[in-house]
Amino acid sequence: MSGVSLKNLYEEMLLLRRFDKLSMRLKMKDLIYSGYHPTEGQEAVAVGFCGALRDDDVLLSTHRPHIHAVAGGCTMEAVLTEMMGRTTGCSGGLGGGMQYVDPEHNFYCGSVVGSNLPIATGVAMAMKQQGSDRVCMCMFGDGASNTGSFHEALNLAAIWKLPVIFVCENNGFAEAMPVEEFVACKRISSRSRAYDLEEISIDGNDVEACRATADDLIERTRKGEGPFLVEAVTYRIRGHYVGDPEKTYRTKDEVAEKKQEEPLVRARERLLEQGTDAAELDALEGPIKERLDALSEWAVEQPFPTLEQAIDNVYIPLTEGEVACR
Amino acid sequence: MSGVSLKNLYEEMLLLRRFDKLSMRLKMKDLIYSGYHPTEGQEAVAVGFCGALRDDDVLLSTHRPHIHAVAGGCTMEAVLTEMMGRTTGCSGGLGGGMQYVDPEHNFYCGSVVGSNLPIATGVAMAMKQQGSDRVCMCMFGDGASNTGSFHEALNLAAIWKLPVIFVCENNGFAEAMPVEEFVACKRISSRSRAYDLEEISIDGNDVEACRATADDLIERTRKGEGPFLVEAVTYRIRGHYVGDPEKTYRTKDEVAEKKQEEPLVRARERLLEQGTDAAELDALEGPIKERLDALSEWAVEQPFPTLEQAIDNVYIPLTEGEVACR
Amino acid sequence: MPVITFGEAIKQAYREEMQRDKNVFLMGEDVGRWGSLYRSSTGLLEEFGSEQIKDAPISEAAIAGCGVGSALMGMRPIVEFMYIDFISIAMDQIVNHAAKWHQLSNGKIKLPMVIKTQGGAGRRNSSQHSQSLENWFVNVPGLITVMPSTPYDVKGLLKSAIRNDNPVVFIEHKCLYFDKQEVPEEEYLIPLGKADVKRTGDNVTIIATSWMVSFALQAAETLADEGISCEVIDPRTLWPLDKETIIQSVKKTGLCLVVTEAPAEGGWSGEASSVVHEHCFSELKKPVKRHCSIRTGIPYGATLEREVIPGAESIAGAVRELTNAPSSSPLTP
Amino acid sequence: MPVITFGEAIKQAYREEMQRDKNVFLMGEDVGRWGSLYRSSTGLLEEFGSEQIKDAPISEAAIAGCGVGSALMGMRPIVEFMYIDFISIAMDQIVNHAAKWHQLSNGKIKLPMVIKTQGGAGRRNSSQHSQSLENWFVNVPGLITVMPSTPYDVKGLLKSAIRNDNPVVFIEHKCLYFDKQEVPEEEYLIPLGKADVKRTGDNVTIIATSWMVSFALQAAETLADEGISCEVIDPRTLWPLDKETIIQSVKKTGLCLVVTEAPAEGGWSGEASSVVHEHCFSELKKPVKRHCSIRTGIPYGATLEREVIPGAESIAGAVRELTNAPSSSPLTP
Ligand SMILES: Cc1ncc(C[n+]2csc(CCOP(=O)(O)OP(=O)(O)O)c2C)c(N)n1
Ligand SMILES: Cc1ncc(C[n+]2csc(CCOP(=O)(O)OP(=O)(O)O)c2C)c(N)n1
Ligand SMILES: [Mg+2]
Ligand SMILES: [Mg+2]
Repeated sequence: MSGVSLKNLYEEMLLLRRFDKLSMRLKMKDLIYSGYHPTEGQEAVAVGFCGALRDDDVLLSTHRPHIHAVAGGCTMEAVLTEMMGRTTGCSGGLGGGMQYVDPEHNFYCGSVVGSNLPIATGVAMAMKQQGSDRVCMCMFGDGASNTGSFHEALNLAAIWKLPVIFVCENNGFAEAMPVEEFVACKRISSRSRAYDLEEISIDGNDVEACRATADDLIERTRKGEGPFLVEAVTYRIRGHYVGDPEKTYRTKDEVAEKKQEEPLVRARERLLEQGTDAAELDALEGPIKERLDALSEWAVEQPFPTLEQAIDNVYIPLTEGEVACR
Repeated sequence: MSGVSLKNLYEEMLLLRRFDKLSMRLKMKDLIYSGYHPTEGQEAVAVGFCGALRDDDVLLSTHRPHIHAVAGGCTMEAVLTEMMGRTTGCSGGLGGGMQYVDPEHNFYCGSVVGSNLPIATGVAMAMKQQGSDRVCMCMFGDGASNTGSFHEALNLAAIWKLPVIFVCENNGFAEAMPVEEFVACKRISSRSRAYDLEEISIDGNDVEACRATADDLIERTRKGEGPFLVEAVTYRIRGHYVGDPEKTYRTKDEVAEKKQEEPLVRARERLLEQGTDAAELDALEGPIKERLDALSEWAVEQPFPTLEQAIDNVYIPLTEGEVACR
Repeated sequence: MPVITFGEAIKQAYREEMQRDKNVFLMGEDVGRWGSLYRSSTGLLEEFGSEQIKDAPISEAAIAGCGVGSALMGMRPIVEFMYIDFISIAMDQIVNHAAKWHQLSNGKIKLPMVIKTQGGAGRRNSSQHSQSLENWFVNVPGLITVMPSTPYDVKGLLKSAIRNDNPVVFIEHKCLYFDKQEVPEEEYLIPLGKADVKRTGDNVTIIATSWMVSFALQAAETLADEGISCEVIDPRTLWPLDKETIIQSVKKTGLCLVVTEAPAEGGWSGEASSVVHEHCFSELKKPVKRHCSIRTGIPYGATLEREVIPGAESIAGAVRELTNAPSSSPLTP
Repeated sequence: MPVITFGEAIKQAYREEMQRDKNVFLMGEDVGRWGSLYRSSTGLLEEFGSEQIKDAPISEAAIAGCGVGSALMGMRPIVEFMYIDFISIAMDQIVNHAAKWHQLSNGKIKLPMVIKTQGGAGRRNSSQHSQSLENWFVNVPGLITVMPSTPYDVKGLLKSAIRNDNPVVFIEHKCLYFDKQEVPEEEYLIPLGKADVKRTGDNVTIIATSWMVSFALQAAETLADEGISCEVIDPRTLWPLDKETIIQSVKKTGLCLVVTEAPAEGGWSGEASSVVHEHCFSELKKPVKRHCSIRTGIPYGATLEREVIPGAESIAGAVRELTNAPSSSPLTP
């Protein structure tokens, strides 16, 4: 567990939970544009996996990236204001909440489902060739495991033994599509067999299990034992996006039941069992609230990009002094 | 074995072997254009699988289709003259040896590796919806099992329980790429696990095993137990195409060794063991030679398509009397 | 006549065609339970069942392939790609297979397949969800490409596309789904390959596609007050292009502006412009002007995306530029 | 100067750039053992090893993705697609990712990636292996599109493409690999974005791309005997287009023919034609004429494919048509 206590992990998850809530509020106020994909219930995977990386490792995410980004080292300022389309965002406000890049923090995400897996193989290939012990981690969903990109990337990573860890966050749904109905195998981890990789499926609501698995796989990957595919089973507590007509594909009862097992509940129960004081845990909320209030106040003041910023970097001009074409 | 004797199967394979030889000769004379992909050594799969279909079943093949086509019911006349670009060909000579369609005989092939698998799912979906007990069979190679199309099609077929049999003809190579090096799993059949399908890997040089497996899977598919993925392990005795610089990826010794196990040798040995007379088997050659000589003489006399034929059927005009645009 | 939305018009087309022919089915990601992203098929799963309304996994190549294969077997698939940006994953099936098999069968095989998607900017979705990629299809022999701009048109065109025996790429615009218009209750069809003169005028011909049509009409309204009379043509089908309607108009006006949301360079605007030059050279007072998006990835955010694509105001500006002709070619309606 | 083939020129470019920079690598199906389909990399596996020459599985999306990811990490990938027809499987990576990340990083990320492929007809490969799909890329912001036509050009352009920090789509033609030409032994680069006047002339400007350049030159030869003097321009880079060279030429000749192997409708020919009209309207004696492939799938066979695409003879015919101008605009060189 690389010395991180469960309480620390709990605190990190709590921060991400509140960050998501804040984002939802901003979305409701139309301060976040495009669809906002909530992350409630999936914090254990973010903290467990993305939080286990070294600064120089590379993390790739997808259309539901914000807690991966923050757990992986991007600042909340940059992530939130990117969603809000401000110049202080990771992509200067040009990318929005589903596609942004933060090269300084080695974080990249994109909004085409499955497409980050092939990119991860390229990143890992370069790492290997460069002789480093860096690792690439690639987050994707159960739905993404049905894309051709998934298959091509896994095969390529496997034959070339690339230092990449593919983390399939099985949250039960791809939009309105239940995993049981759209993914042909019972455990997504059985897809490992197609590439002669280990079948690893873990409880994605158990932050300790996530972190322990991540630490182990990262270490093994650094030693050249990669690639790995790991399935972390969790549950998407909110709709796919704010406004999702959820009743078309699941009942409130199902959600209520699943809420009993979500990572914060689970971690809290365990902490209490282990003798931590409830008050001590409740006390974590205050500072987080303060921090997020300040963040949100700051965020709304940030400037929007200009038209010049939107057209300046389309490509690198061929000749000195060439201007972006209009 | 649906009452077909080994001798019959042997004879069919022999015909395909000689047909391939004839095609190679024509290719060498530049009477077949484009690349010609020889089939020597793969006759057991063609006869065993494609030959097991009912007339109204649908067969899809790929860039090495000619013996699939003939075993599946297309006439040698139509297949050969298609390769030769004559109007009597399956596609009127417009498609050539890698892409032609013969709707009358429910045969379709295309030259983009892997692309026929998604199409097969569509064919099978229609069959299921139409309430028939027809079956779709889709032939492809080891190399094709690395395409995204493979994965997407298998998953879709599996979740919808479609009446399709995917036959992976593992002939050891994709062009110059050895299967061991480019397919991450030892047995391609383990890819079945990704779709909760049975793992079926058979000796693709054993025509009886091929036919028995085909009969069984076809019957089960008709009963609604599909889809199936089956790996038939065989060996590509010739180069990928006529002119292939084979020495860049395999030795002559390897090929010589594999020749000991090729389907005609195997079937012949078994027939002799079973008491068939060698002379009786040798006597099969004469009529085949006659038939192919006549075919080839006829084929070179066939006309080439005209420019009108090449542009008439690009699309169905929107209005009466509209002419193909030039 | 009832006033309905563009999305509702699509649903009516689906319903009428699915009732008429059981071989017609819709397949795509969340077209069933959700009723499509913009709700153009809500309720149809209940109405027609899962044989005609099929939710598909995130497998764009397989979805397209399913369309090809089932069309081959006599079905009439409508395969939906949630965003045109994702059709990039299905191009092989569409271009190498759907577009080729009719010809490879010497006309024996029909592939009545509608490839339905939506594109364009305007909903703040950023550069991977806002592209205008219609031009990819226009240059491929064997495909018909349709871009409707109004509720009335989408219904009549979609019905025709479903009944057509060619593969038809049918591209909606994400900003149109909630537009409203009177749409007759009686059945009607709009032929593919026919442009629509959305407004008649004498001074300038504006050829605009999809969402841009509404801006062109707004611009025309503004310009009318300034004494500039615009004819606005909506080609509706990008290929085959109704050259006649366009040529007739430009021969009359002598000036032409082409407006697309796709960037100009290498886009369909070059096609339209070329056609006009080729056929109306002597009548043209000035070269055709193309007014298109800036060559950039569509930026995210509240307002920027509207600045990089044409709008009513910028169209009016372009027309003013055209009509402030040099004295050698005065405005003579 | 040694006379070498187009394929050999490519290999020299690879070799020089791979020696110069260990980050340059080539990846694609059978680029190693086979040395590519048309032998443009034979021997390089032995010379540079499998880190710089990588045989890849039949996974076009993964190959493209590998290019994006490794470029991100400072490598300089050349990803090869055996036929442009298969690039249809990799469009998502190229268009949604490679073309977008520089912008999404506000210029911080460079994606020096060459997307190399070959297209066109002429080798009797039929409609799924003979397409001209270059236009797909020309309309996508963030991509540079190059189509070389000679051994000299391919070497200088490929070296520039490898050194360029943008994603460059580099499209060879399958009929050019065995063309020969003198190529200097000393290192040289040809800048991207610069057209080449392949022949000077006064009566007509012919803009031709890729394989079509050689036919245009042959046609020009024939026409010279008939007293028609043709200027032949090879844009070499389709985008960014060297408008200046083209405009200058047409202002001189007053007549222009655009020749592409891709079908006209919705193709790059419309772009070229539009640019000429927009800039040379008053100098043009007639509208620009486009002479392109017939809108059909490329047929298989010995001769038909040559009938559906432009050739020297048909180009000469098109020029004759252009120059037999009506009396109102006589041929005045
Ligand atoms: C290639 C592609 N197809 C469709 C979509 C639309 N889409 C966005 S999110 C999503 C569901 C993804 O499901 P999953 O991979 O399980 O991730 P989750 O949303 O559950 O985090 C879909 C279909 C897309 N973005 N990309
Ligand atoms: C998508 C695609 N990529 C590359 C090719 C070029 N190509 C033609 S055949 C072939 C090898 C196919 O290998 P396999 O699937 O094992 O079939 P086999 O040739 O062994 O019968 C390749 C790479 C192609 N036709 N399509
Ligand atoms: Mg999911
Ligand atoms: Mg093979």
